[in-house]
Amino acid sequence: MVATSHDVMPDIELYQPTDEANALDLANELGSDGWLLGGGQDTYGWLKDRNKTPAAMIELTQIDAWKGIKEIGDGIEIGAVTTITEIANNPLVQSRYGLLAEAASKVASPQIRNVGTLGGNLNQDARCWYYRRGLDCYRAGGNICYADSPEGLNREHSLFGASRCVAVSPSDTAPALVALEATMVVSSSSGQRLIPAQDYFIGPDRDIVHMTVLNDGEILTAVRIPSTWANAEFYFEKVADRNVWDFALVNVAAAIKVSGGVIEDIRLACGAVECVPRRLEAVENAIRGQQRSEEVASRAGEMAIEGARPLNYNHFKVPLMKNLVMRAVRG
Amino acid sequence: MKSKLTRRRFIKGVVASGAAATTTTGMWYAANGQGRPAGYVERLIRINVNGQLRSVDVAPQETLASTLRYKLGLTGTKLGCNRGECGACTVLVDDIATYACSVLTHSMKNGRIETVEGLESPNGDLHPVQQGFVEQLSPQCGYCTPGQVMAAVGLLRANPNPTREEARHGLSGNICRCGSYDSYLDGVMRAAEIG
Amino acid sequence: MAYMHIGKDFIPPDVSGKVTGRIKYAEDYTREGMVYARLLTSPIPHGRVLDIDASEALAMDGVYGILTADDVYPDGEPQSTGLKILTNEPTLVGEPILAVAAVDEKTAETAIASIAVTFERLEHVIDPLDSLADGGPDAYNGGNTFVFRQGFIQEKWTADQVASFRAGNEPTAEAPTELSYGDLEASFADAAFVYENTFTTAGYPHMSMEPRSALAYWEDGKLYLHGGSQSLTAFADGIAGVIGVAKEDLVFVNAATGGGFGQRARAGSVPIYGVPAKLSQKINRPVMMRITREEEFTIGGARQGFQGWIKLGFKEDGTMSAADLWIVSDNGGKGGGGDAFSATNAVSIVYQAEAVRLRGVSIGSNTAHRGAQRGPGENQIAAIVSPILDKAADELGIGRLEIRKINTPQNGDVGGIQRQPFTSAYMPEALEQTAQLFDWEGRQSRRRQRNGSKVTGLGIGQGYHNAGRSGMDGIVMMGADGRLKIHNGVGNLGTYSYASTSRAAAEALKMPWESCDIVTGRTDLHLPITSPQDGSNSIFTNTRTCWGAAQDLLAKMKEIAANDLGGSPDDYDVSNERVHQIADESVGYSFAEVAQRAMELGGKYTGEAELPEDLAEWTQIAVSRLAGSGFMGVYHDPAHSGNPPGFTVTALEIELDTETGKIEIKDIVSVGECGTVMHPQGLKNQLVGGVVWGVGLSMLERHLYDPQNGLPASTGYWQSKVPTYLDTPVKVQTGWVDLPDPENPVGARGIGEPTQGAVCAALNAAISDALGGHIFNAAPVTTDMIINHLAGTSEQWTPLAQNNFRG
Amino acid sequence: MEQIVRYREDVFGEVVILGVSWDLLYVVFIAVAVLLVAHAIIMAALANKKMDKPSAEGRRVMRHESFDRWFHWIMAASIIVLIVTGVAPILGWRLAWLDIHWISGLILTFVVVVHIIRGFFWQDFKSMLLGVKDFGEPFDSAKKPGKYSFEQKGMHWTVTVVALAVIVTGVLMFMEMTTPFWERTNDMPEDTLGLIFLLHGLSTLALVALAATHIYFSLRPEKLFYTRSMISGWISEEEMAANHDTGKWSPKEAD
Repeated sequence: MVATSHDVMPDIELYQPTDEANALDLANELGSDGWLLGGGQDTYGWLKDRNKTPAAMIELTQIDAWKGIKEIGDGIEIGAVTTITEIANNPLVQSRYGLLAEAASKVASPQIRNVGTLGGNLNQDARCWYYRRGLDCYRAGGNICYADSPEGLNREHSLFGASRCVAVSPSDTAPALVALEATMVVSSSSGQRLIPAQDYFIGPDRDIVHMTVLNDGEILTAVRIPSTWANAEFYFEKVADRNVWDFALVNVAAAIKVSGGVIEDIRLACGAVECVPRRLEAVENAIRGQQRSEEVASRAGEMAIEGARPLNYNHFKVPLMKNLVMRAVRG
Repeated sequence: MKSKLTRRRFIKGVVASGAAATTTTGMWYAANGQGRPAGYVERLIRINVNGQLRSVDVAPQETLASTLRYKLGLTGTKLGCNRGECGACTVLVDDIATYACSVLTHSMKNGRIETVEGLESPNGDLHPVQQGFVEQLSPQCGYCTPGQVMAAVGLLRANPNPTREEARHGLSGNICRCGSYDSYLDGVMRAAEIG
Repeated sequence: MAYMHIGKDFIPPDVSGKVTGRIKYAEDYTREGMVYARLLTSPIPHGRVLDIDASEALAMDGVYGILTADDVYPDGEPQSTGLKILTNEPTLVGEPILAVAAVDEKTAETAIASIAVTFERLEHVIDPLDSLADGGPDAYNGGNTFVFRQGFIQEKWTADQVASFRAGNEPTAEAPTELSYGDLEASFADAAFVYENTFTTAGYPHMSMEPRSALAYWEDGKLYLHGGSQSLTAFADGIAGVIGVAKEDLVFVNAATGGGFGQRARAGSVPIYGVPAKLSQKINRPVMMRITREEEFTIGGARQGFQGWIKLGFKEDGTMSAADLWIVSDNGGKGGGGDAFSATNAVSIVYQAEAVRLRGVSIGSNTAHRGAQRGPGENQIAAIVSPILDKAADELGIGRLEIRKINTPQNGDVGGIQRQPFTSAYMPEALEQTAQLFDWEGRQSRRRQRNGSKVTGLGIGQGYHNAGRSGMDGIVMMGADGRLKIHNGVGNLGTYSYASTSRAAAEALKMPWESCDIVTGRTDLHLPITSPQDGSNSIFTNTRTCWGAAQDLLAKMKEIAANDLGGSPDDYDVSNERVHQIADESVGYSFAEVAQRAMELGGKYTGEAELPEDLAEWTQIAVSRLAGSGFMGVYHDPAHSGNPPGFTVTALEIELDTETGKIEIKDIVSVGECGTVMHPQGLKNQLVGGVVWGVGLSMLERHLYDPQNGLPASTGYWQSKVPTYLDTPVKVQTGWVDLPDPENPVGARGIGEPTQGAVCAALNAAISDALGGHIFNAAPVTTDMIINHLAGTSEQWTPLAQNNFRG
Repeated sequence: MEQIVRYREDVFGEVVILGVSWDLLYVVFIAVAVLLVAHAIIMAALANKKMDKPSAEGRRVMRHESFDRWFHWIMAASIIVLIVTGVAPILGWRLAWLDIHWISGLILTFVVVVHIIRGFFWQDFKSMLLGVKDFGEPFDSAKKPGKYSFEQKGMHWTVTVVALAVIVTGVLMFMEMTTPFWERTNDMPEDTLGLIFLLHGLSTLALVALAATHIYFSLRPEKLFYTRSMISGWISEEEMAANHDTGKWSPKEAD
């Protein structure tokens, strides 16, 4: 099958369950033959290219229980098929978790945010163009990486945690949720498990064909954000080539508690530098309890890039990441 | 051990070539001696387009743009990229700007769909946005214009008096290769005046 | 001079169709029994098709037929560069190999997926310099460059010569092309400041919004082709030859075109229209061929990238004494254009250098088809030269506006390699007007000011393109109702010049616009030949033809009136849709009456006799079909003399964030100099469009190919980085000089292309200004380049690499 | 074909081999299990007819030098680790397996090389040679082997071939990835790479089967004394007399 010649989807069946049990059963029965469909913004390209060929799509957006933003005992819960636009404009999110609202407002384009869901943004696949092109790379079940090679076009690829595959986490909301210490609610017909945001994403060393811990039959149904960081000081910045559509070259999300100029507590995460949102724990520990200052900020930046392994064309990500972390700490 | 099975299915899924594209879960379920579960979509549906209920036969994987252009003859909705990268196919679904090339008709079947053809008043008067675009000569080649119009209409319904900066963000999901952005923004600001 | 129409805004007839979605582009048409074609395009960058097995595909339900290169070229494919309708010898990924027609696109694609094509792979090359190096692969079969009348030849340098060039030195190889004027050595000797370096510019794709989709069907021996083009009749004239159908048997339907930017001006760049034409003939059904965005990328073409070396010399007083350029132009997989030549001309013209030399060669790479793109050559080089001009200004202690004024072209000057005189040139006025509107002097204090991590940069730049041709034809018709029908063959690609040039005819007859109709949109409405709408020439070229045809009608009116009502034609004039005696306005005919008289008289009055000499064959066909149907004015435009320039000046202020490398344009002014302004809104659109294109060339757009497999990495809008609303200024201030050009009856010249070049020049100048005068010698200058420069990061990339992140 | 080889039609329309079809892993698991269970049942059925187990008491003779025992157990350990880490991702267990895998791979390679050299020059190489007449051994209860029985020799040489295959392909794959020692060059064509992955996979499957069989027999009651000898080095003279032809093998006394 010549890859350059496809632009319309072949026959695929579509299921539009309206209640949870029904959806979970479908997911369980279809396993990897079933494609979980949120807003579909990372689905139709794959199918039109015929580079992924599931037998059926299971649309989750008709299930009201998995939509919307509500307060819970400790913090808020956001349904996984809530649209990015709704999250960006939600007063509750804006007032208490501005970090997430800001990150959401930076995703792709208005129309994509209008239908794109939080779950879709978190579970979207790697954006490495070699992989998307349908080449038999590691992530596609093959034995090779075209990006991490002497001639590879890898300007947008990883600095950290590469293991054969050098793809990065493309999401803007993921680092924000890691910084907010969010919990992923994962359901399946056999029950529910709660996973801390930062453990939800996995690198190629552990699983080179999946980007999350979701197993076949499992569905991300909601994200819970604890009150821990509510109303903290937040910083989110995304640097991309274009200010619409483009994925981050590097993005940074920070939640900081400051009192009397002292950084009492902080959580930092960077996107697009590793296959998972990169939590900067060492930096956090180093500056926790420190007086906030230019000096501390630039030290944080320096620490953040320790161990970075740039490829042919992405050396710029090192100073960029350093600067963004510096800015985040500087506030 | 379930993970075994799914893992094996996964590998098969990856190696499956074009042939697999034609297998359907109908067959999958048949092969597993089961009937089709609830939630399976029927092809014949009625959708509300520009205020009219239209009956149409829609394939499960059919995009809204295909239905509008090829089934309903509403060719004002353009395909610029078919990948959600340009905005030429923008329509309104329940007043929300949506890339028709990147949503399924079945996903939108319960919504109120509006295309550029549905904006003029019954007596043929142009919609303020269309009027504003004409007065400011906003379009150049015109291929992105229907998308720009729909995005602008969506914007003005949510925010009837946007600042130029707000208008710019509101329309930012639409590419104009001719580079007529400045003229489109003039047009939107004019439309807000005409109201 | 007070005009009725010239210089006034109006509502072009197609605008309402554009805002209502009613106007039809090629893919919006349907035809009874229409089937859908999809293409199988080459997955490999260079090779030969050994075998095609489509048996499975043709056996599928709903599949109607297949078209291969063997069907199209039974006697073998033409051996030249340039796109073919279909090919068995692909030289780029995405080149069309065959087409399948089916009941719908899904079926066609499923059929295509089942076709087994056996290729013989040949060595491919992505970077022209790799091909130049001794023993390097050649992009074409038989060489790496194509020379007119010689065919394919191999152009090779030693490995050391290539290495030395990459290392930043002047190429030492013999140049197949060398053009020059003046005494280069002496002029460099006079120079007080000399700058010399290598540079690259990216050859990015046109990416018109409308892909080149087309519908074709045959009816009673005629081919009806619905497609998009920049140039209605010029294009139809050419595509007839490409497809191999007689001109009189082709009906080309093209009411609107979704953008062109050079890639749809001439039939040679859109041979793909031959696919539905020939497939519909083969299977005897209307065939709709939708072109995808990716296909539009690979066969829609791209600008030529430059791998160059430039040396500029400036005298103590700031005058540019000498310009020396060595340019390797990327010809892509299908041959390219003459960007290097026009780039050199632009340097000569805009800066009036005393001595200029171009040494160059065009080398193929197995990448997208190259062709003219908005300001081919002029606009890339503008981005490279402008920062150097600023460095010279700073070194010589001259203002940056000043040095541009010192070197500016003006009335009476000559320019270009051929030292051609301008028809007129008001660049000094444009510079002055821009400086005023922008308050250039007042802003100098803000130059390089820091605000946190942000630095302010100022830039001013000039753009040029030759903007006018002649020698085309015009036809106007007047019916018994006295309405004027202006037959206009200009393409409708969004400039509205098909309408604004038509207004010259209304002007000539002093007719209200409401009494005029433009006849255009399909060739069976009998349209005169025009020049292709490339090179910003339409306004100049076709106001001449429309004016001339109307003058012919006017003369005939006066003649008829004089014969019938006495006196000599000179005693008559027109006003209020009447031709009447100047002395006594009551004596005369209404236009309706004179038209009726003309039809009674027939002969030359209705185009049946005494036609102008040298009408183009295409026009002759149109005239012969119109003959006798109405009062006809017909005109063949003689050649003009001199170079009608289109000039633009842009000044802007940017804020560059030194921590993120991001740039924001805070303020921008663009002023056009294109003779008399025909249509202010249309001109304004060209100016603001040029700003967006300038941002693309100078900051964003790219053309990526993987050296490993020759696969394109930037096939969509996302990966090729076409600028969006939020990458471009929220408001553009525009203006124009509006002084008439003597070589045009209404004083008008073109403007489209230079609007981009001026922005590129200003933007790259501003970036280098914000970075304390650092010159990247590259376009675009992307975020990562700025970050790396500021952080002193080293990159592992090949200098001057083409079709890569650096060019 | 699809049952054995994992392949795919790539974007160039060409079929490329990606490796072995891992469905075979389950086939191997089941096949080995069935065979061994069957063997166990038959042996149990025959058990009563067999004469009493020779006593481990009395004088002891040396069967395995400590150097060889160390080698055996290091090799065993690294092979187990390699199998577990190699099979884990196939079974869908998510662990960072690759580094452990290539490190133990290097260890295995090292010890195997050492063993080969030692085997050639410092050990009684002939005792391991598998001759034509050895094949008669299983069918003639009168015939007794020298130091190594037919089964042991067979197992040894099969393991040798399979291990060498898995090592060679493994090293080639190792050279194709980025490691602390070098950056990957990406100079091996995809189809060659696919064949290597296929061979590595096939030999892995064989190794899994062999390891299972080997372990099974090492735990058989009648063979347990060999296992003991691989730990302590000695067997009793009675055990030797019962299972070996002292004419062909006369080990020195164990101290």
